[in-house]
Amino acid sequence: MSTLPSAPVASSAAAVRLEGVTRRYPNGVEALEDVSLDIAPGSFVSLLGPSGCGKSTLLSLLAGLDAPSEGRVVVGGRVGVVFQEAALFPWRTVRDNVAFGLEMQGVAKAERRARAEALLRRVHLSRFAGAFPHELSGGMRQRAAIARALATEPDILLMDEPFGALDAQTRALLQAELLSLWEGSEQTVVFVTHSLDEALRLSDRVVLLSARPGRVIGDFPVRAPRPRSPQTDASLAVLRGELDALLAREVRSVSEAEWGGNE
Amino acid sequence: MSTLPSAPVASSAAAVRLEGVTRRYPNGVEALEDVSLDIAPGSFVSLLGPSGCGKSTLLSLLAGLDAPSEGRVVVGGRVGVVFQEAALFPWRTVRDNVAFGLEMQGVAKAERRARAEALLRRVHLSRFAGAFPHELSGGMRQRAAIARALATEPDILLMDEPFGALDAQTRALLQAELLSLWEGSEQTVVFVTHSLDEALRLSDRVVLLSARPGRVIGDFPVRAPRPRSPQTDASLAVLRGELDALLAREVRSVSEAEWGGNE
Amino acid sequence: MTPPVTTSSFAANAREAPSPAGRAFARPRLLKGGAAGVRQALFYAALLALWWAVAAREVWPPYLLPSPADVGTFLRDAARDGTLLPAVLTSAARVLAGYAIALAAGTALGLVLARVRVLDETVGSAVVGLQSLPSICWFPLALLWFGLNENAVLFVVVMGSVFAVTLAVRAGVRSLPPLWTRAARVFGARGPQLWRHVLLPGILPAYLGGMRQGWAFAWRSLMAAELLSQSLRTGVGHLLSTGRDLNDMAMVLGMIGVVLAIGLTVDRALFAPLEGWIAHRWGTEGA
Amino acid sequence: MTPPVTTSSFAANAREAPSPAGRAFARPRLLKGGAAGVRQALFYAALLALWWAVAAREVWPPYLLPSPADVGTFLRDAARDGTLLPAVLTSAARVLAGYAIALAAGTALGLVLARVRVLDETVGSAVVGLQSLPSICWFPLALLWFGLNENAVLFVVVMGSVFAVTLAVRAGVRSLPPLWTRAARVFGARGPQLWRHVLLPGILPAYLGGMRQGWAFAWRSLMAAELLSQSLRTGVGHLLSTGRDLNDMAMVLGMIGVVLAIGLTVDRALFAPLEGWIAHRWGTEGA
Amino acid sequence: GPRGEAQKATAGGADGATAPPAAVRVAFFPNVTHAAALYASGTGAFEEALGDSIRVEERVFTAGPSEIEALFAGEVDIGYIGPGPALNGYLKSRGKALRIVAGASSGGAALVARQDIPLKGVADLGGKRVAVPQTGGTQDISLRHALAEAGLKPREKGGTVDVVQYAPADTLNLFKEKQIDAAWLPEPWVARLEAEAGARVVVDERDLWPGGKFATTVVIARSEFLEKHPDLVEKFLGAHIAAVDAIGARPEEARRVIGERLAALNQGKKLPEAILKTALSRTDITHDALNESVLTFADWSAALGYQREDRTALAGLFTDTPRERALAARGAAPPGKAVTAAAAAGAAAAREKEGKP
Ligand SMILES: Nc1ncnc2c1ncn2[C@@H]1O[C@H](COP(=O)(O)OP(=O)(O)OP(=O)(O)O)[C@@H](O)[C@H]1O
Ligand SMILES: Nc1ncnc2c1ncn2[C@@H]1O[C@H](COP(=O)(O)OP(=O)(O)OP(=O)(O)O)[C@@H](O)[C@H]1O
Ligand SMILES: [Mg+2]
Ligand SMILES: [Mg+2]
Repeated sequence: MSTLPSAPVASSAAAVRLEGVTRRYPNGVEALEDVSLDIAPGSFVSLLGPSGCGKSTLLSLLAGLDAPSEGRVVVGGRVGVVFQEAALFPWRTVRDNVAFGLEMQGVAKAERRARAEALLRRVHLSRFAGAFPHELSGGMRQRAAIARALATEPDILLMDEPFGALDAQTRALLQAELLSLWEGSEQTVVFVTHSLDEALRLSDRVVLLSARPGRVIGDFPVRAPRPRSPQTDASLAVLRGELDALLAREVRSVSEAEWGGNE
Repeated sequence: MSTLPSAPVASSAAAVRLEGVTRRYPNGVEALEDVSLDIAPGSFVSLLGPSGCGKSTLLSLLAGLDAPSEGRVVVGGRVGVVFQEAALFPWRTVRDNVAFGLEMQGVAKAERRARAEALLRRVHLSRFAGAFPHELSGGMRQRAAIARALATEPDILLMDEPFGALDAQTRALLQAELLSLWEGSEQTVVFVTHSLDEALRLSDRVVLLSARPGRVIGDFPVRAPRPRSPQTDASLAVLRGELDALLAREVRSVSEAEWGGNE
Repeated sequence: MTPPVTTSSFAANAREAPSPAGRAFARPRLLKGGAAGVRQALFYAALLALWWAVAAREVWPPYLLPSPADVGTFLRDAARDGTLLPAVLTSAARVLAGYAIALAAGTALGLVLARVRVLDETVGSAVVGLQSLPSICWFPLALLWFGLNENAVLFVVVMGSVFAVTLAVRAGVRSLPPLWTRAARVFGARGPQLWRHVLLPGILPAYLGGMRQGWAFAWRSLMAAELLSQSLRTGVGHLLSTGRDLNDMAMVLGMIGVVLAIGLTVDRALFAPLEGWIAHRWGTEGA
Repeated sequence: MTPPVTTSSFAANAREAPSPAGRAFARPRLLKGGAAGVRQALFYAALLALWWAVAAREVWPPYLLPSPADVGTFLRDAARDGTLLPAVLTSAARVLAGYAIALAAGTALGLVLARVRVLDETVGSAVVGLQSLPSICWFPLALLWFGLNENAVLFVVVMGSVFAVTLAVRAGVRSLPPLWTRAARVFGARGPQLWRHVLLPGILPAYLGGMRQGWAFAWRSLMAAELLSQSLRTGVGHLLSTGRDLNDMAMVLGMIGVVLAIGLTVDRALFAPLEGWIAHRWGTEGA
Repeated sequence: GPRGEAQKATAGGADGATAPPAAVRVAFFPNVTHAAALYASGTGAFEEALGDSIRVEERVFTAGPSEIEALFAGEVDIGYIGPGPALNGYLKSRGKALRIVAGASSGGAALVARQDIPLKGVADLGGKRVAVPQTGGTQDISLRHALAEAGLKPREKGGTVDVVQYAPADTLNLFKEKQIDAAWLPEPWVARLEAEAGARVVVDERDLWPGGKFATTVVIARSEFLEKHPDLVEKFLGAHIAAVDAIGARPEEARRVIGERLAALNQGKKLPEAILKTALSRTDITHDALNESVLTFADWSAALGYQREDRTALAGLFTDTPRERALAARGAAPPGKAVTAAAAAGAAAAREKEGKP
């Protein structure tokens, strides 16, 4: 079933490495089961899987916010995270939220302000630099969170459905921004998304997780040159179909479990 | 610019009516500007617009949670809402969250439990009926919120990006569920989404809002028979292109405002 | 699935916001504050009038319930002969100093207890108990360590209120949404940074509550501490207890009025603005 | 944009969770509770030992710091001759009754103040002031309204703690995420339903803090109230003040120990489980 | 319950015209100077004197103002109290609330000094630090008056004597710590300081008064109660006078009863026999109110500025009739049957059963 990469990657060459990781929550829910994954530095990996399969849990482990119940997690480099819920600090203005990581690094006030505002412009929030999070719409909050994660220029960028609350057009603009930032850097990106198209458009590699407990059920390189248009590009269409079928099977299994197999 | 419906609908025939509604927040942000809209009972209307344009604000007005700064809002019937952030009550189990509205209506315990569990099964959360919201993943929370809104069988269902955090496959299943529920009822649905495809697949009518301050810049009936597949259906392709262009123009205007018009 | 929406039920359920309406939101703040002030003044005037009426009817004899005039006379005399103002200033200085120390120490202790489980299980377990000790329990210790002087008073005030702040801070940190601390850690906040930039601001709403409670505790402890000795500089507590010792209800009520007025002033000057500030940032309806 | 990740910097930054690791999360609760109990016992034992050592060296003369043995003797004698247990039970009954009333009344008042702005501007403005009144201010009123009996004591206890609860509830409601009340209203929660099903459970974390503060206030007020008269049934407050009046430090320390023990017990029996319950539901680290 | 009974008692006391009340509320302190009350309470003499249909409710206080507060609120009918609070209560109520109906003790206060301080009298207090229990209280007024007589002034008036106020318990410690040179204290603190801090008595306050007598404790009655039930006050004073006489006649037995009562009211804390003995020996138990000393005291207090009114405002403070009638009745009838130790124990046991202290 699992299509693990056959050629083992040398440990020191991986930006991120999971070895036989299982995560059981105290309520007994097993979110991840025996997940092994190597992610090469500088790569852009998308993570897909049905709702509740453990994607956010996996990112938490990578971010060092949580420890595996079994197995080993090795992360090389500084991490930046865009959380699924924006997780902005309500007592800070949007600008200060974006500058938070820089402030923690001791970057001088003027510089962090300048960098925060440059990023806010990229996510179309200049006008709201002085606003508080509760004055933003859902999508605006998510954009602020993206800016915050980008601000510290982390070695490894973990993004949990960062564009989920954005309209297609804004999303396209930000996808392009993200790609151009990544291409000009040596950043590793681990990108959780629900959109197969988005995964195929952006990433070097797509990893599929099964329904809970999450296991790796597919691991596919995406080799087409960028910019890509997955819906029209024939070379991606095959892959797309394959991934789609795998995911559909997983969701169907959940549905069958719910309805006793007869829906 | 604005493509308001030319034939005025008789007031008493509208499930929802906005007349010249403007909403200014105390910080001076004008979220909506002179929005007029009639929504016929039993119709399924999608609301689209760039991030931060006032869609959630508009739903708040319809739900009676907020009052317009200018203009008039008339709503006929009981309302149910799926909020953009799930807004579940942390102290209640998922089951009790779903049953909340029923409890407020005085439905007996056994019955509301049964109804809540039936709905949880529809959104694939039976296993988590006894869990607390913080034990759910983002998508699971959203599904619980959907179940909560459906539980009271409201006359008017307001949904703010209800499927935003769901994978494509689960989303498709729930779209089908929603349509079948709606078709079997006289419910009016006002549905905010960022996906043009979703809007075209589900709704009778698509309303486009401009970038902030939100104004109605497009109002299109969708007449194709269901089930529809907007990406392949030629009759929808034209409409799709038109809507896409309108939205793209709005986002571009935002982008230009940010970059002083030279990006 | 839904019952058919008849026209009548439609009309019955219709909600309508008059135009140009909007809720309190839109009203300018100044006016709002002014109206509140008027209402407040009216309220206190009504209370005073009620008191006057009850006293005038001698429902209770005047040595039990003196009239506002008697109390006013006492206050005027006390103000004139120079006992009142110095006492108020002395007590204010004491309570502010003690409260400031309690805030600082209580905050630090609360943060530590919230984050270091071993300490919480040991020291922390005693805090609720210590907090419920009446001030007189601290008298012997105060005398022992400081002798009979201002420091002893300060000590009693601090011990009376520090644990209230501790409890509030500890509870605030404990109930912070875990997402915030997670986000903070990811973005490099460690140790003191985490405390200063995330935990402290994050608990502000809870902290404000703790500050108010701490203030009340500090003030009550001061009233007790000033009974340590009447040879200390005269404070409000002395006057209050002198009033009681002399069974002089006009004096007691006058001093109660003074305590209330100080409480009101501090609330207005310190806590209400902070409450507004928090509400502004958090988007809650605090203010 | 990022500095190149060299192998060395990689190693330096590497984070590694030993296998099979996991954090405290996975540990069974029972064991955890047991370990905490052991640590707590060790802590108090260490304190006792320290006290013993200090007392044995006579750093302070024994009339100022009696040894644990002296205090133990007092407690043993008091337990034997039947003064201690009845006093503890009497005070416990008083404080529980007063506290229960204060909780109920304070909660109601806090909810009302939080939701009715006019009342908050008027009555609410006095609450912080009233809360900072020392208990003796309520004595005359208590005597007048209830006479010299248990009800007067109860009244003083209630007045001493009710406003603490009020303040906590008010602050809790004010800082509730507006989203919850909005959701509740949409789903038909009105008036009492909103209060019972949303506001009250929603403020539980803040309420717990208020309960702890209220408890401390209630207990302190009781200690003062029991001084209303020695002829009320003997309580802990009597013993404490007798100890102080007689300058019997063994008695004072013994009674402080009793007060602390009661505080600890109540915290263990009442507040800690509630804290755990809240943490379980909210997913915070409260417990 | 107790509340109901109290209500009945109040109703009987306040509204019941001349109908006898269900209970008489008697207030006193667990204090050597209140020895007569302690003795009478310990032997059940009050109950006996008031008759079977009237209960005696004891209201024990530790400070005069609290007792006055309760009396103002109608919660005390008859009380033992120092002359200071009694005067205050009278003045504050403009003569309405209470009357002094008898005396209870005289003396029982002294100026003590540390062993190492060479002090022969008040005149040597210059430059010393002297503690009193209460600013404006009995000892404070006596000290300041004595200082003025000796030509000294307290520091705040530009003099050299540092008059400080501490609770007697703190004074004891501060004496041991040598932070205080002398103190003017009531019993039993004088005896305790002698025994525990090695203090010595410099001036027994009795030596400063004509005839060696001045009121230390008086008996007050709530005016309303006195008006409605003069007979009960009279009966009560009969028991009081009997107690005073008994203490004088049988000091050993009286000391035992008083000691037991003190211990019971002080939560089982016994005053050491020796201290009780010394303290009692320096206190004269009497039923004479020593009116003149009370008025003198009021004059001093006014002169020191503690109160505005002098003795002219005190007309009507004393009501002597009930005591005189009680004395007369006592002179006529043979003295009440001697209270034996067994009877006292029996009365105490009965009280125990009623659940009263
Ligand atoms: N704190 C927690 N306590 C208990 N169970 C949890 C907790 N967090 C997550 N879970 C469970 O772990 C599983 C995986 O959750 P996770 O958030 O990783 O899913 P996800 O893949 O991110 O889903 P989504 O796409 O909906 O965000 C879910 O079944 C969820 O119920
Ligand atoms: N409480 C508030 N106070 C001040 N401004 C607000 C508030 N809520 C929303 N706004 C502003 O109103 C505008 C519209 O917000 P709204 O949430 O309605 O947008 P939206 O269309 O739902 O966006 P999204 O698609 O990102 O959810 C935004 O510019 C936002 O900044
Ligand atoms: Mg997730
Ligand atoms: Mg929105």
